[in-house]
Amino acid sequence: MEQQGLQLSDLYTLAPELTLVIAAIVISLIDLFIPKQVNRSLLGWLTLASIIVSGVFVSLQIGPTSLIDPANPESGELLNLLGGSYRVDNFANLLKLILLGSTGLIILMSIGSVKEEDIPHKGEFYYFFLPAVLGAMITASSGDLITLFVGLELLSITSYIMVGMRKKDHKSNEGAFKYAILGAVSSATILYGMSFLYGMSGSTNLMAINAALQQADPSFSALIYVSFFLLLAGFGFKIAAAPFHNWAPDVYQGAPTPVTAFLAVVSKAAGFAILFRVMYGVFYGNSGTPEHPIGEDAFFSLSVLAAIAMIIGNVTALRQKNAKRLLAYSGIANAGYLLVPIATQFSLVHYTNFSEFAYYLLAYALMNIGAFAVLLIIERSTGSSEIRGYAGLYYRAPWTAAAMVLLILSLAGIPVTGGFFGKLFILMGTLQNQTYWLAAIMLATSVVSYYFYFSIIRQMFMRSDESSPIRTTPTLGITIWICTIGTVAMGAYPQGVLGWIQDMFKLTRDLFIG
Amino acid sequence: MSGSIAPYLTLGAILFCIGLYGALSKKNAVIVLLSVELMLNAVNLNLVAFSKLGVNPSLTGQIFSLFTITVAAAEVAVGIALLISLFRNKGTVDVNEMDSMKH
Amino acid sequence: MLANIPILSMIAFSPLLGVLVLLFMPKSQGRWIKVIGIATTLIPLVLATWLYIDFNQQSNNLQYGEHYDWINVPLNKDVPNLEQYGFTSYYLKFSYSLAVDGLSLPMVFLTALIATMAALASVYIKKRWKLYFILFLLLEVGMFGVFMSQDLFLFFVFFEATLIPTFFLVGIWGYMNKEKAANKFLLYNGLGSAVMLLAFLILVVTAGFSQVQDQASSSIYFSGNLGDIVTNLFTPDSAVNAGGEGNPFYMSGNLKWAVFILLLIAFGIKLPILPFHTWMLKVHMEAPPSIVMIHSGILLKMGAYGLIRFGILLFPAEAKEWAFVLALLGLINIVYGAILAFVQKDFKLVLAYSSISHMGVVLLGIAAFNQIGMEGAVFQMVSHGLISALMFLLVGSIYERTQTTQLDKLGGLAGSVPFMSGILLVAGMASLGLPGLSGFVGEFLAFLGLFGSMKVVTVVSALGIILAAVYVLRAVLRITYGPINEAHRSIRDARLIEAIPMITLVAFIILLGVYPAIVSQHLQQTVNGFDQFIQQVTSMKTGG
Amino acid sequence: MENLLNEQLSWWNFGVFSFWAVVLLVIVLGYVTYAIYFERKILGWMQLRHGPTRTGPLGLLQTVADVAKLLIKEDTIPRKAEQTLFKLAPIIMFIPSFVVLATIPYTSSWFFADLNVGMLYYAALSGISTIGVVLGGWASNNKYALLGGMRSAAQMISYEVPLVISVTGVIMMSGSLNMRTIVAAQEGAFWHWNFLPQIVGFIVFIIAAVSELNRTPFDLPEAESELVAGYHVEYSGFRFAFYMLGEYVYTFAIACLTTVLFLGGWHAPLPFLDFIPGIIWYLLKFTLVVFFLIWLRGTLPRVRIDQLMSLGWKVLLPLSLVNVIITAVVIELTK
Amino acid sequence: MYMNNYVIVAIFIGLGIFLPVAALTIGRILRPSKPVYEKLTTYESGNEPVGVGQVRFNIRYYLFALMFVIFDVETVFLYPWAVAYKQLGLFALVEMLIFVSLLVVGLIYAWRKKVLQWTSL
Repeated sequence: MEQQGLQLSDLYTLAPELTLVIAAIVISLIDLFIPKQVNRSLLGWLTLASIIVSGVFVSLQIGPTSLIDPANPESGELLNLLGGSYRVDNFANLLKLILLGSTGLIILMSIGSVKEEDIPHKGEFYYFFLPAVLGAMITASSGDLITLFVGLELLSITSYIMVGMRKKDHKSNEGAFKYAILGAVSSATILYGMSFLYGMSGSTNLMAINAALQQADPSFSALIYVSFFLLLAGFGFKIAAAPFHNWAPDVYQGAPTPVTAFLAVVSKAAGFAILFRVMYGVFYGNSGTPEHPIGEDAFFSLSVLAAIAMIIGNVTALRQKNAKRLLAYSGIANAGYLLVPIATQFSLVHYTNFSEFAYYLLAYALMNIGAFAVLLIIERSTGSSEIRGYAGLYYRAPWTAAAMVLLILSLAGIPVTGGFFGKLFILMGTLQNQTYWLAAIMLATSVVSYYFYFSIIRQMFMRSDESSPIRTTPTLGITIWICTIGTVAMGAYPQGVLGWIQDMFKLTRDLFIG
Repeated sequence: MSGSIAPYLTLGAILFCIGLYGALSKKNAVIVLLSVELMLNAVNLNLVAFSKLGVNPSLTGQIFSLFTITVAAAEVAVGIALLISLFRNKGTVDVNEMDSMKH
Repeated sequence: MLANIPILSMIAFSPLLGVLVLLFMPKSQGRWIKVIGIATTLIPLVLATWLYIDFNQQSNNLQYGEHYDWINVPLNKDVPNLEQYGFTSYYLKFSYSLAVDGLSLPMVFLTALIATMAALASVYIKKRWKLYFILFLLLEVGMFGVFMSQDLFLFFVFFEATLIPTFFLVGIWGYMNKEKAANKFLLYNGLGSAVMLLAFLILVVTAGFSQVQDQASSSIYFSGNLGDIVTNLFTPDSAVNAGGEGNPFYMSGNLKWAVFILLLIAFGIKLPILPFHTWMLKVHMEAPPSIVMIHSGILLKMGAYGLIRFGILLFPAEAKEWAFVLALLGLINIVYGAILAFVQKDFKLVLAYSSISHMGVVLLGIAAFNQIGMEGAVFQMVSHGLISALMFLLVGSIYERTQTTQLDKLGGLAGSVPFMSGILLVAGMASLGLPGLSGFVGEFLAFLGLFGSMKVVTVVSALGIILAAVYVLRAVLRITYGPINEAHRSIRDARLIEAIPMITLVAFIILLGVYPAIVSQHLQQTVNGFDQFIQQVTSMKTGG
Repeated sequence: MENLLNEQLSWWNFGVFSFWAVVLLVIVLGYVTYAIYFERKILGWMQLRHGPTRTGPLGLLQTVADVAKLLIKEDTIPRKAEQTLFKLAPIIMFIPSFVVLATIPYTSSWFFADLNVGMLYYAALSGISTIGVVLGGWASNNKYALLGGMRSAAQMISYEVPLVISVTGVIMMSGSLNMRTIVAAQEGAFWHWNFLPQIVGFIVFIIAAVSELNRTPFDLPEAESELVAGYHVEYSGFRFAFYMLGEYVYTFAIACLTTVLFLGGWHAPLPFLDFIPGIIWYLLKFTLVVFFLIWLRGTLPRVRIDQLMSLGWKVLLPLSLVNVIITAVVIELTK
Repeated sequence: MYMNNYVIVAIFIGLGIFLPVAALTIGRILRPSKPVYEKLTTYESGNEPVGVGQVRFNIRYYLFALMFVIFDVETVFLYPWAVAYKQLGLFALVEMLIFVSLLVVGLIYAWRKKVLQWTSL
């Protein structure tokens, strides 16, 4: 096997990842050696700083020429990192920006907001985000099954621990254990599917697998299906799409709220990143030939998965009384929405599904983190995450309530917000590809979602018990307003973000490897 | 080496199914963890078999299985740690009793 | 005279001035908040009146058009070998595009008028005036936008923009079951807008494209511009109509039908057409009087307006084929509404069902597919807007004094509140279609238009209208005459702030009744244009 | 052996392999018998007493008599014990101790399986014994046994880590996991043997190995004064014998492994001594290691459990890692 | 032949199983069996056994088990690297330094968290 070592010149390309690795180590050592009396918020700020540095490195690399080998830019040759197993293309860079941005906001909202008695190891609470987001970034960048798997597991295993961070709380323990077990089962399922892909191609490189599958013996098509459905089940779990969603509500409820936000946004985004890569790196292009019908069927299965997720997520959310569980189900439904652009393939008039996907993902990240930040305020003041806790929020903290209204409008997909345009672009994509049934389900379930999203608004405005003001911490306030303003800005001027994504992302270069 | 790959794959499938069944249906959390381990080992068996007898035999499969082993170890380590913490708080390892968050 | 200033934007967004001021008012200044709220609604009223006078009645074109690009997203740059398909790039364009014609203009004026009346009627609001007026003014912006938009997307945005304030207004200031009513309102209308969005987006991605040729490149725009869509839909050799399954822009006959039916459902919910009417009863029951005035007076009209603007004018062939179905739906609305209004014990419900009945008339007018029918439909919209606003204003004022709207608890109010009873009688007369009042004109024109094509339907509906006389008189007489409830003997008559909107509305009702030309002369050319257009395109063979 | 290994497998080959395996088993059993005898004798001399003298000439049959006693002794299984696991545990302890021997070469031509992953094979299999210990302790359903078992497991796994890492240096020097190749790489006089260049690794290895064997000074699992007898407190008769057997077979294996990895295997210490057959050198080195183990038992006191753990994790593990790094750097510099 | 080596391993395993089975079977024939109640009681230095034998034991055993799992598995990566080290370049050294230093960080972490201290818990 031809294996290519890492060159020193590649270090710059890997700077975002390396920053995180070094930061994780340094901050953990600092945590170990500074005395107990020192406020651990310091570590939170350091973590945030390292996230920002990493983000700066990513944004320095992102650009229309990002994949060109920096060693000899004239040649125009594509950068081949680690034998093609690591791809720093704009697909990855865009997702990394979203991942890092989301993590940064989540850390920002946790600083000074997490209660000491709740989480005994505050230092770890902060810097554990680093390996987790690193795993997510590796997943987004991987061009190889092994890299992909390692990144995914780095993310998953760190998440298990973060969910169980409230050591004394048995809900947290329970959620973490469930997550760990089911996560491990799903990892095993993914691996099992990958093992067949490897067996049929003799390689773990996505591009090589794609090429091998196209020439594979027709008698293998059953195995291809098996591996596809195993992968689908595993990834379905990671993105919490119904019917593989059962873990999500319990885990979300058990986890500390910032971690819940992390799971809902970053973990999910990473799962989608892989799904996108694998679907278009491995299975796309295998359609057309009668011996290998998997392509069409694969995308159709995704559509069905999306439909089920939208329906179950939104319908089950109707019954929830706990805001975290509600947001969990909302996340399941959103997984459905995000699956739609992946399931909607390219066609002549529809070549933009990545930008639709990335746009909605960004909107989803902003509105969800904002919502969780508001929930954190509620939890701090009432001590529980029941929806009842929102009662009279408008009279107790009018500005927070106003922000929450905007976030909810976005979640529900009401104009003019980022969430609305995200759904709108996705819808247009499906309609351009004439998948009317999926569009109809998407719209109908969105309407169902109005009910439970607005139940929070009802609490905030129509049920008032008291009017004693609620205090928010500055970090929470900043987080909420960054998210809200971002959401609204994405609604008011959607072409800004979308156009930029379109500028950065080049289909042939960033998705079809090589 | 010549030889058929079918027996390996069959064994792998059987192991995987037993593991999956165990992971989803057993009451004792420790057994659940063991079942997960069984699933991962089924994968390793597959990978190693493919690396020797697959369509294009290559070493990659064995490397992959090394990673799988490592990750499985980490996963189970975390699983056990969480289980201990749960056991300290609830005093049980019965999966059926983990139902404090139902709606 | 007004052509050089963005008069439509000024009308539509002038309420935002009030919002801005109110945002910085302290909550404690209750009185000033009310004053500013009411005063703000006067600005669009004045501007709308000016616009109404300035409008060129001789033209059937859109007037006072304003057009700015809003959303302009490059959809793709790197499709491999894009050139071989004849274009180099494509864009998604939604524009901020406003204009009015003879159909929108009366609606705009009605909105301005009723908004002011409702703002005056907000005296019944007892708490949180600041939030109330902010939401109220936002709602007004949305309503203006709906009637002015010339872009599908913009229309949708404004349509949704009316949804959220109404939800809050009903949910916070309503009566006992306010939350239930707000929910029901939200879900039904949300469903309506979702269906509408689906239909619109199908239109955008098929009929909404246009090709722009530069020197070297040619690009495709998808846009929601109504004009573009109309052009594409009715050009026989455009990609929408020509070309087969392989053409992504092609609209098959089935697809056209599907979109038409989606639009019918979407606006039918708002109108409301019969099976979708339950939400509207709840809102009429629970919402505060000023909001019911807006709701019944204008929001319902948005359904009818949308149905005409998009359902009928974009799919005239399909609509004409379904003329009988539309008529039948109208008939059902009329008869069902009338019968149920007759048996109600609550005055609010009587009015709610009568609204259903009256909106049926609009459907009938549309189903006639001729100029007279259409004129009748629009006239009915305006007239019902005025009448129902007046009615609910009265309901509010009566409830304010008696704390009930149950018919069997009311009675003999003529003795204690003669002024209000008088107004109630006038409103009742208008509602049952007494000649000389505005209700008569709309119904008469609608029936007249329909009679030529569907005689049986017309006759049966006319019988339904007679029922209206029965239930209106029953309710109105029950309230004004008969034995008086002792508790109501000493209630006081209308205050000045209540009397102003009552008198204004009555004045308009009478004005329209005796001088209908004040509306119809604006309407005539436009409706005539519609009629010609429908004749022309249905005779032309388009689509599959 | 080499030729047979390269032939096509046949019943004849199989028979030959089996025969030699049985021979090795017999040798090992004989070794165990007399290792115990010599241990007692040597300890006796060190403590100025005689050791066994009565059974047979010079007490040579003492261990044989002990085995016979164990064989006919009643085998009690406590009522509360987990019957199946209780019976299985000693066997689980014994099997890997014998199976690891398959990969050990004795001279350049006397060896059994010539595995190219020999060292890994050894490390992997020897770990299984821990399970036997823990199971035995747990299945006894006795507090002493359980504690002994747990301690033993903790100790074994703690020292397994430095043990396997300390070998890494040797592997780097020879570039192979194959035991024969490792010995071949130590060709030449004794300063070519690994124990000098790999002195850190060697020390770590020896200490960890002693601990792995649960021998003094690391015999805490069996600490009579604290735990009665450790994990096998409930065992008697031949089941107990298999625990003992397993432990002594491990001393055999570790002695072999030390010889092979660090002491140059069958190579003569100085080139002119080559005329003496390799097996003699091998046996000498082997005996030296065994003697060293017995010697330790005679001289050192037992450590405390916290000292034991600290030593393993805080000293040996970092040392072994340092050894890996030093070896790597030196190899890189001298290349 | 490659396979022959494993045949030998199999033979060793067979013998390893055979010996205890045979010995225990012979023992069963030879030895007496006179179980009485006292003889089958759990041994607790002559006292009546109290409670169950399988008590909850200290958490530290688990911690050591976890540590073992982590470090032992890392050696899986060290061994192949060590075998191939001479053929690899300087970069292999650097990579291994990174790897080992990560391990050391893990060890320091455990150390500072007092996991390695037997009496800490």
